[in-house]
Amino acid sequence: MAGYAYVAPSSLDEAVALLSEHAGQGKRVQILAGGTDLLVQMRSVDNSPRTIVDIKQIAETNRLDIGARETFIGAAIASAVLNENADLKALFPGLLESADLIGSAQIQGRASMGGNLCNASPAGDTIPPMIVNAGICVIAGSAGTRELAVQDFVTGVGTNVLKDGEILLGLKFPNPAPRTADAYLRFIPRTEMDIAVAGAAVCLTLADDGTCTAARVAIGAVATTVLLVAAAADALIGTKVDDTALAAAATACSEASTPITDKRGTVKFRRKVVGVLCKRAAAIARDRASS
Amino acid sequence: MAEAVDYKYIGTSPIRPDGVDKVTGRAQFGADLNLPNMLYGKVLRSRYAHARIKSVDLSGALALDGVYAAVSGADFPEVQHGELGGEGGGDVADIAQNIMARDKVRYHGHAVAAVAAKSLSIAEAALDAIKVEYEVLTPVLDLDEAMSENAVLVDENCFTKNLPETPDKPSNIAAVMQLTRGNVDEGFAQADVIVEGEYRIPMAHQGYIEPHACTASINEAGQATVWCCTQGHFEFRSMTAKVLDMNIADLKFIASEIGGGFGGKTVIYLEPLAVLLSQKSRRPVKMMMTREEVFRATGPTSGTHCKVKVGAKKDGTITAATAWLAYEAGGFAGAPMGPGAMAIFAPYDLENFHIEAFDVLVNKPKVAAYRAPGAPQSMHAMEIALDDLARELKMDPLDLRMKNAADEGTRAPYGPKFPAIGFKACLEAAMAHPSYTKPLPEGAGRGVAAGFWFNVGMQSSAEVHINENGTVTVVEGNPDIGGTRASMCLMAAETLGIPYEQIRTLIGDTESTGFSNVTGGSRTTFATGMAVVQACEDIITQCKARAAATWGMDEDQVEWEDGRAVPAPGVNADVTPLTLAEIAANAAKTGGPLLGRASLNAQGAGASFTVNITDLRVDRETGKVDVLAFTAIQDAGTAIHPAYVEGQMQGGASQGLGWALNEEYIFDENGVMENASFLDYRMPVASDLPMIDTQIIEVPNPSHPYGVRGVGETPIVAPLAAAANAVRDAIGVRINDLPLSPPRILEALD
Amino acid sequence: MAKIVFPDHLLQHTNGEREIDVVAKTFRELLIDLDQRWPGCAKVMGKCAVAIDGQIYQDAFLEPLQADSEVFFMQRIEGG
Amino acid sequence: MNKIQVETSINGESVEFLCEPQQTLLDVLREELSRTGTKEGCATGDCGACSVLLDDRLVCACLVLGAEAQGKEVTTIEGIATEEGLHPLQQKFLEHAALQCGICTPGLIVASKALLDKNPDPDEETIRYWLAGNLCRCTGYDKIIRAVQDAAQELAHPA
Repeated sequence: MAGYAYVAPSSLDEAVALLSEHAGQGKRVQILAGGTDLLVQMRSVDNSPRTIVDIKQIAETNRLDIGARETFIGAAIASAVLNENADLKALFPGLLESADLIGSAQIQGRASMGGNLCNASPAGDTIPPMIVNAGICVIAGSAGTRELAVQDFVTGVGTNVLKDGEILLGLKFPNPAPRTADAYLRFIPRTEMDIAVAGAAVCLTLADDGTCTAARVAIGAVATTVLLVAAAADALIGTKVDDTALAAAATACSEASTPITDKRGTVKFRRKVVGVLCKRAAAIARDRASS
Repeated sequence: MAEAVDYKYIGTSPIRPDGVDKVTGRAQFGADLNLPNMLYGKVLRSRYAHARIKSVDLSGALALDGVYAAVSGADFPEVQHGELGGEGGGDVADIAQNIMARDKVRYHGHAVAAVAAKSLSIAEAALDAIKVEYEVLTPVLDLDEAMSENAVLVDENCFTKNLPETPDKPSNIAAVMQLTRGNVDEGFAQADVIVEGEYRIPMAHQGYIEPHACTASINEAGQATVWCCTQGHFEFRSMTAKVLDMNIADLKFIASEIGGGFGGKTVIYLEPLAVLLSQKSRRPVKMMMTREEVFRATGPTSGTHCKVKVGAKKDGTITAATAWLAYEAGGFAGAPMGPGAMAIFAPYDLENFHIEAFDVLVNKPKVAAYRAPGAPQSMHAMEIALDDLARELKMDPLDLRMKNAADEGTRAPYGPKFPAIGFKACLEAAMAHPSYTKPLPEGAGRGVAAGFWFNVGMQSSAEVHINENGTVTVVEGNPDIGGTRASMCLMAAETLGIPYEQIRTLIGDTESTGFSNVTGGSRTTFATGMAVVQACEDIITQCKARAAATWGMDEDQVEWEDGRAVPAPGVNADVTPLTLAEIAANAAKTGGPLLGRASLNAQGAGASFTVNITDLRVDRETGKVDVLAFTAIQDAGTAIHPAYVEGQMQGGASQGLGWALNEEYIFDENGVMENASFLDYRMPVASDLPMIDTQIIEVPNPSHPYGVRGVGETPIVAPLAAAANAVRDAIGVRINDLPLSPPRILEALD
Repeated sequence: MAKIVFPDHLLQHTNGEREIDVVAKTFRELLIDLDQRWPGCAKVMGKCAVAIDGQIYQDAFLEPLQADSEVFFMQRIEGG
Repeated sequence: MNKIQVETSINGESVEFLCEPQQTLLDVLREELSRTGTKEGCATGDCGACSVLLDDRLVCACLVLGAEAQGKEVTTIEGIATEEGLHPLQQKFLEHAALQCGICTPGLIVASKALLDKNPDPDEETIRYWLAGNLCRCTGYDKIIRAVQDAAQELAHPA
């Protein structure tokens, strides 16, 4: 029986070397950035042996840096840690709320944004707000680092662009312009602990007179990957984000969605509700941007 | 005859004697026993919902390093049909086949083999190395389809029971029952208003947090010890003995602390497997189910399809009612259709009714008892129909129920006349309750519903040992699932007249105390409590004799008062009363240690009624329900430990609300449960619920020394319809099926 | 004479009779009487729950019957 | 099987153990170290019965690898009471009858302690959302919430 192995490299170089070595030998390797998805999958879905590379001991994946123009969030920082940072919450309230929505207090003690993104679930809660905040993935590999927009990172259900030997180091976000705010809402049948049945994130910028000058809308759990819905953004831009505009954005989201029926929801339900969430999230973002 | 009286200890809520161990992590539950040289057992489960087993090849597993034993159906003795396997278990041959399939698998997750290995990871690898050849059959998953004429048969040897003549053709209908009174046609002809409906509820699970687990060890003489979490170790012993064809005397069962059961731990799953694996490996074997296994392979309760029709006069008097009740049994017979049928109209005084019920095989897990088995499903239908009837009649729904309420002397639908019961008292309390009279919050809906459970007595044993300092050890045989040690101590304190703190209750194993039936059916505080009270009375008799001997009097000149022996009134004697401690200290000189005992088959369990009131708000754009308030009013007879009575009411309400709103077994077209995890089988979490208001009504049960009725079952019955009626009130649309999940509500609003 | 009532599911053992009157001093005597009327029925009925004058017994045997007692045979009741 | 040697601290005591690379901290605590106060309800992070503190951070032990405990401090239910006696949360759970079967109780007490350590005066809603990861099937949560509220009062104003 080829066994499991566990390694916790203490530096980025060491981690990259480890991954390259495994890739070279064709050995299965998996990165542990949080553990809340990986350990469940090892138990319930696929328990075949592999090397687990724990990247939580690496300084770079734990770095949180709120700069003058942009913010860097290390891939392995637990959601609970992020949500204890008041400055970060003030800058990206929707993004931080989405991290706060993932599972329980216990889950948040482990789950990371990097892990949530790499897990590449259509229902990953932090992905829509990352996208509307124009997030950039910082990826390390043996050839150095590269950058990629979050909306281009996930390639399908459970798959992403990372090549063998690459690590997602963290996420970079431009700090919001004045009178800009984000919001994220998801629908679950209970108040907590469920996977999103549908989710919608909105980030918008208001002119002094309240006219929306820029907007991004992304929806989750209603297609194989999170969708950036330009038509919904267009429905908001140039308006005062009034009920008419909100209804138009909602319709655009419902129309853009291509959901499935499964144990968590039906096509009809998801279509309708993703519009409702977009409408409500946009109203929250509007109120935040104007205050 | 018990009256509502002021007791000294009964009716107080002291800290339970086993409490400190449970808040510090010391208490040992089913999976907490580790023995030297212990192996881990795991079960291989069927990937198909319906298939014939052509062969099971264990050799691959046995060849692995670290694997010590492997078994399949062929290793178990043949068990004859016909005998009952304990409370809730059904036919013992069915139990035997349910825990290990022989020729056929009847549901996805059905056990087909088991292994014992030196670690869990090796045991799991061993399961992968077992080869099973199946002939895959079409599964029968839909209740109506299963009942249809040419349905695929789950069991080719199933001939419907309880018909006037045994049918000549097998079917999936394992049994039927009917209850009739008066003439329903005439009754409906007298009605001014008739309502009717069809109601569907999917399977739901008990959802106890502790998965099934046990550790078994057997010696070379064939004497086995089994440590397990169980609602009844005596019945587990008897079922295991039958399944393995062992002598009961060779089986010792020790009940660990139990992490919830709600009926689901009244039947065996792992225990015989662990004994057999231990026998083959000659080592102790520990087996623990995963949560997924609990969902796929242990008893949920039945999914149902019910039809109810009720007719009434303009003044609300019900003139006739009919019910057609189909219950899924799962892969083996034994759905709780009997109690469901007997309960559905029990709160009401009806002259004309007809009830038909069906126990139907489908390729799903074999159902097990779940809190008031069968009643929540059937009463959901009736209590919705009554809500609709009240609307038609423009009558208050509680007034309608009061108009027809059963009372002392009413003939229950299942035959006998009720003794003193508390249904009207519950209705009166509900009508006056602020939860019912206060204005409804903006946009919310309010629903009410009634519930009922018979409660049972059955066999219990108890011993009372007086320690040398006068403190007391009560020994009984019912696992403490929700604070019953505390209620035993309270009843003993009241009877003996000594402080609660001087008494401890322990749960004996099958070799150290007398037989008791399961902790279930709300019988422990009632029946085992009755045995404890009688054992204490035995002690009092002995103490009076010891005091009489000490004082040189006749026994009838001594009375027991406030924990002391005193001369009877009128007896002129210059003696100092003797306390229990003093009598105990002198026991060596008066006949030796004091030991009281009692065993009984308790009769006269008192029916328990309830009324629930709930306020809900529905998000009309998403269909999500928010529970704003919930009030449970229930007749407990006498509340021995009120805090734990409230706890039963609150816990039952929470389970009922979960069932009403989100819980359901979801199967794919192959009969594979799609949501076998706590992530997707959505039980209520703390943030889903408000505080649950309780009002305990006390109409003492005349058959119990302190007036106890059972309280554990009834609380789950009414929340299903109360929630459905509140949703109807909130959105103006009636939804007959459960759960009231957001997609279903949104669909109804469209 | 005690009044004995059978539910539908037992009618196959009573030639379809729903209700009969029997003279018996105990439930045990009643079972003997019934088994003489319908041979073999006591085996089934002895396993039923029974209500005697409103009191439900899961395992009746020695319970006394009065001249005006009402005896209802029932399904056994379980519980969670 | 290539086992890993781990040095850690459990409830203030240095502990060394060997574990398989894929073995969870929960399995290690229960099966290797016989610290069975931490319970398994699901092993998928959905029930909270295995709540422990890892370097004072509340986590589910089933979602942590045993190997990850290297150099860390683990606090389990067995480490909540002190020489002075029960923690106020433990005492209040008893007084409020906030446990029936008791299987979820260790996790709830550990999770509640994590809450009160960072927020000494939580309102009902905060407590309910914080404890949403701890399933209890017996109580309907009512008495648990009251026990946590009462313990918070007790901690703020010791008698």
